[in-house]
Amino acid sequence: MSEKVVNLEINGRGFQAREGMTILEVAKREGIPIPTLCHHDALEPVGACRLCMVEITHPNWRGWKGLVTACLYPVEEGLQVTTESQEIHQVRKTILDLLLARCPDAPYIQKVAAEHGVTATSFKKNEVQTVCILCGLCVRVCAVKGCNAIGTARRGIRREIAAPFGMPPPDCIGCTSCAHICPTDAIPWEDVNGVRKIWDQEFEMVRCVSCGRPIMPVTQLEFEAKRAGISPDYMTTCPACSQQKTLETIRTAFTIKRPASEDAVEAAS
Amino acid sequence: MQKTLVITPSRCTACRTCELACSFKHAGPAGLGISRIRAFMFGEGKNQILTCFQCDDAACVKVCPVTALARNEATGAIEVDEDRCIGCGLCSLACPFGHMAHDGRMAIAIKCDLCGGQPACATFCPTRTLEYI
Amino acid sequence: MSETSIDPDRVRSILTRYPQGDGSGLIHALQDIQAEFGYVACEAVARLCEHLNIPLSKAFSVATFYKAFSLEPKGETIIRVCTGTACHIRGSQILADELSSLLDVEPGGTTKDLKFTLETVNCVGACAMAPVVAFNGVYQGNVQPGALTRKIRGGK
Amino acid sequence: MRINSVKSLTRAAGRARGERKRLETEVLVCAGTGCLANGSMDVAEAFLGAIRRRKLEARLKLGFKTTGCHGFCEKGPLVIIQPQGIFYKGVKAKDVKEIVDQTLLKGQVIQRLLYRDPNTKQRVEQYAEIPFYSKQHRIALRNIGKIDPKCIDDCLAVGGYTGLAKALTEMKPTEVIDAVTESGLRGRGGGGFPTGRKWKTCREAEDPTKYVLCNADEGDPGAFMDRSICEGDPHAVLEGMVIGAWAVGASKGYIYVREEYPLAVKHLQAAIEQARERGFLGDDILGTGFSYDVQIARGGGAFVCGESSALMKSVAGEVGEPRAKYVHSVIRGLYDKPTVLNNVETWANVPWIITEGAAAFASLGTKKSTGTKTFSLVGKVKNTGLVEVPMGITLREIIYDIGGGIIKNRPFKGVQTGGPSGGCLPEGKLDLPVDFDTLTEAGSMMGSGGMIVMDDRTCMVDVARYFLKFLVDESCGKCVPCREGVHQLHQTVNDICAGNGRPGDLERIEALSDVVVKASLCALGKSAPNPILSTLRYFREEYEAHINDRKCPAGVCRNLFTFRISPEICNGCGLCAKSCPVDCIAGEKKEVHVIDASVCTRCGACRNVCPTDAVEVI
Repeated sequence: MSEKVVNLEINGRGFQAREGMTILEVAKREGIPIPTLCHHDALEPVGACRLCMVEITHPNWRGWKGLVTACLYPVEEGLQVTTESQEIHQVRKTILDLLLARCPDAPYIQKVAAEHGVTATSFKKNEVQTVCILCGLCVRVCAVKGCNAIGTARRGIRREIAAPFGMPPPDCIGCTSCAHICPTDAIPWEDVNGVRKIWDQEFEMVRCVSCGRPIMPVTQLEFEAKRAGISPDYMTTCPACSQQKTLETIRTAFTIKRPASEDAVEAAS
Repeated sequence: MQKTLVITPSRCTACRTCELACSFKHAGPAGLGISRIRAFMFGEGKNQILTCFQCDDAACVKVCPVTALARNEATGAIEVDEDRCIGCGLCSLACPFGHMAHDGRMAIAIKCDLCGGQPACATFCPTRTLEYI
Repeated sequence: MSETSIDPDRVRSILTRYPQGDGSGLIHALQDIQAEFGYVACEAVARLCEHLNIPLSKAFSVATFYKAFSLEPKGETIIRVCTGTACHIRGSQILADELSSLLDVEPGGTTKDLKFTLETVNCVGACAMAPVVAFNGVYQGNVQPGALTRKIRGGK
Repeated sequence: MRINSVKSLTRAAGRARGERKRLETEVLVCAGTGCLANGSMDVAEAFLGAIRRRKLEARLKLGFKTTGCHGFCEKGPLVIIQPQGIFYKGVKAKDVKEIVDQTLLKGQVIQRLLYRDPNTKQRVEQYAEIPFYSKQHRIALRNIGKIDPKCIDDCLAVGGYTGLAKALTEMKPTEVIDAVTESGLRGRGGGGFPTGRKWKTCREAEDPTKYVLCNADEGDPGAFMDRSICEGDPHAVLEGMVIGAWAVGASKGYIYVREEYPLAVKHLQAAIEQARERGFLGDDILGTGFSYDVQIARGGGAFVCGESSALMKSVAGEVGEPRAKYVHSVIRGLYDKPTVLNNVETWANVPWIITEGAAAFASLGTKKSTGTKTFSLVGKVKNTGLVEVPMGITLREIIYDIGGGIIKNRPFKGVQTGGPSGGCLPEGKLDLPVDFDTLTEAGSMMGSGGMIVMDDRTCMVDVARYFLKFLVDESCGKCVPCREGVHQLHQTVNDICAGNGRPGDLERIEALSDVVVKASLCALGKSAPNPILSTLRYFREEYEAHINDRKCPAGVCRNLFTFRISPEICNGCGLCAKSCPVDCIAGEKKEVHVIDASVCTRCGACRNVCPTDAVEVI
């Protein structure tokens, strides 16, 4: 990203930002709320949900103004942004209304819609009801993790998130990142007796070397250790046991090797 | 020079003021958060305080798949970018010292951030067990 | 899923046309697989993905996104009813409905005996002869209701 | 043989022209998709057989070739005999013997194979005199129908690649861009963006790796201009692309062709190979040191891939999902490199502009929409086919003068332009000049040039429903307003057509359309409500009839009408009974016929064949 600093206005107030930052990034930094559904800071913005639409104009645009998605639009010198207006509210309301017709039973969508004054959909409820809003966060997080196990299938209104060929995805490591990032809890998973089930697949879990509590799937451990370039042993102790071990180590070290009055532990920096 | 959080366990009375201070400082509107520092009571003179060592070669940073963990060069603390964290839990598993936590089932990671340079635990520690110097 | 077995040699000969590790060949290679086997069989796609070094999920997304690909084997005769605008206003919907009820399949479906696959296509660019129906790629223009029934009954 | 200089190009062209001049007679058989479907291959084979058997080549100094689409597809198979310019339509293989005997050997014209003007009932002998052709002005289609598209020499004989030679040897890249800018050429794919400006931005982009692409996806149903050009004159497209590549500084490009156009792929592929052999493509083009090569990327069947960012994704082998173009594709396009994308017709115009000059192009058409535009004139019009006319001509001239008016002289109802992103214009707009801006103002758009004529038997609600259904199927599904919004619009209109419309539906449609237009990610979604908004604007009463009276006045929406044979009009000819696919029409010869409404599927076959218009919609 360039280091060039540009001046822009959001809701009439002037701000500075690095050129190439998105409107959403600047607004977030300044504490100006813009609603989003498909956005996550760790993932590439895609502009799918359209909830973050804001109005932009520019003194050089001879009065032209239009709606853009804040998550994608890069700021530029002189840009004037409005984050709230009658028109923007209408767009956001309609989007949530449409999503409510798609997912009438998704509590999260009900909540966000209610925040925008939509308590029931004015459209025909979709025949195939789902809680998936197709924000694509799951697919993107899977890609960021380097697995690419799941993807979109088909197009248009028949689009869905799917494992390839409807089979247990061969590239899935059972990490459940997709399920955790999902705002509407549309991806089911469970851990039962040291076995994780997700995407019609069962994963044997690695157990904590101290307490035996299941930690993560064996496949995931191998994958993550390789990706991070660390020994898998780093991740075979659960946090509670690690803490206990640390405590024991410190106590032993200080009670045996040094007089208690002189011990000092520095938090390294 | 960069300040560090210095812990002198021999002074600790395990009053747990640090835990409270940490919780209040990081609490969201929901109420008390999880404390990033913990005091363990083993009897006078043997009490222990555990919090993040802010390791130089930190495993948590290495395993994070979305670079949500990064060192704040000003304070030296490794901080969690809460908007980037995807709650995968790898960092808390990778920390060999058990210094990281997750708030609820796979929510975002929690760790000591030295309160951005004004650690509340040190500020409120009544016995100077915790000093930020 | 597959009803016919996929000959690995035939898959291999398709793969040799595409440089290893170059994902941009995906759509073309899938088209070749579709042409060779009549559908994009899972086994063939899995081998292709290894060859091009792309995840299976991506190939699946592509194979289901584009209309050219079918995950199921198609019938002997593929009947494509053009539903372009010119054909539509000259009554192609009636032809599609007629075929649909005659063959007892929805557009996109294949008859149980694997004889016919009925498809609708957006436009074959033969608008001047609307409505157009293509039998295995052979176009027939100015088709009137009833003519298809006669043709298929006669051919059956 | 490789052509390494302008001089050797001139020589090669001269040789090719000489070959042609040697011929005293030439038979041209149209082998475009339309004529092929009508059986023109059989005709061609019959000619070839006769020529061989009867040694006509030597006897008559006869040339024979199959050409690209003449545009008059409806009358195919078409045969043209040069130099007389005799135009035969609807030729069958069995007519070939007669043509050889009468026309080729004796020079006599066969009356029954001539075109008959449907309005004047006169037979027309000459190609150039047929009103369908005489009002046209062909630039993009300049060579189509005259040359054998599979033969590069034929293309050289009519001046192919001279524009390229001029650009590479006499003009700097910036001068080429200036010429295109001055010509006023705007993108023929739909948006009408000024081509010169696009090229200039791309040239000035910092990244040295650039791409020049051709969009031959032509997804608009009811349009086949680009198909005809790719099939009939593929070298014009290639020549244009190389000129464009020289102008912007690209060394690689792709032609993205629809998979539904197998013949276009074949001809383009052959043309690319020939052009490489001759040194018009590849390294060191025409010995100038400039290099540019083209590959074909076959589409996978997705309308959305006509959108530039989706097309570029598809070329890269990915799902064709558009991205937000806040950074334009001329700066960040294919593989994130600066990319010029123009459609087939735009590219085909470029060589002409270079050879004939920017001023010649700018002198045609209107001030802001220069040059000519190709349209596929189809639907309920007498002469259907491909037409190229100067911009600014009125819709009426196209439909009535070139198209010959409405089939069976029925009343005109509307004309749909611009494909699924366009709109329907009523009678009152027929005198509007056809150019980019006027059509947009009227609520439609130029689009790629589909022009579908509709008569009183076309239901405009059904047309809107048709386009919405099309777009529901073709939306990529990435963004909410397009995926969910267009689906909801379609549901509502579907209900209206099925007789389940509710009061307030139209207002709800308008409110939702407003959001879909404003909030969708790409042009597909942003323009998706156009067909419904334009029909609501001009044909609102038809919607109201569907909703309030539960009637489809045009007799299309099958739940909302029944057919009845008017006893006053019926003359008992019996044609209706013969045409009925479900045998529900009874009646003795010369007696009034009756439809059994309980069996009738309302397919309309009887109404189409009735010579006296006795079949009524009630």
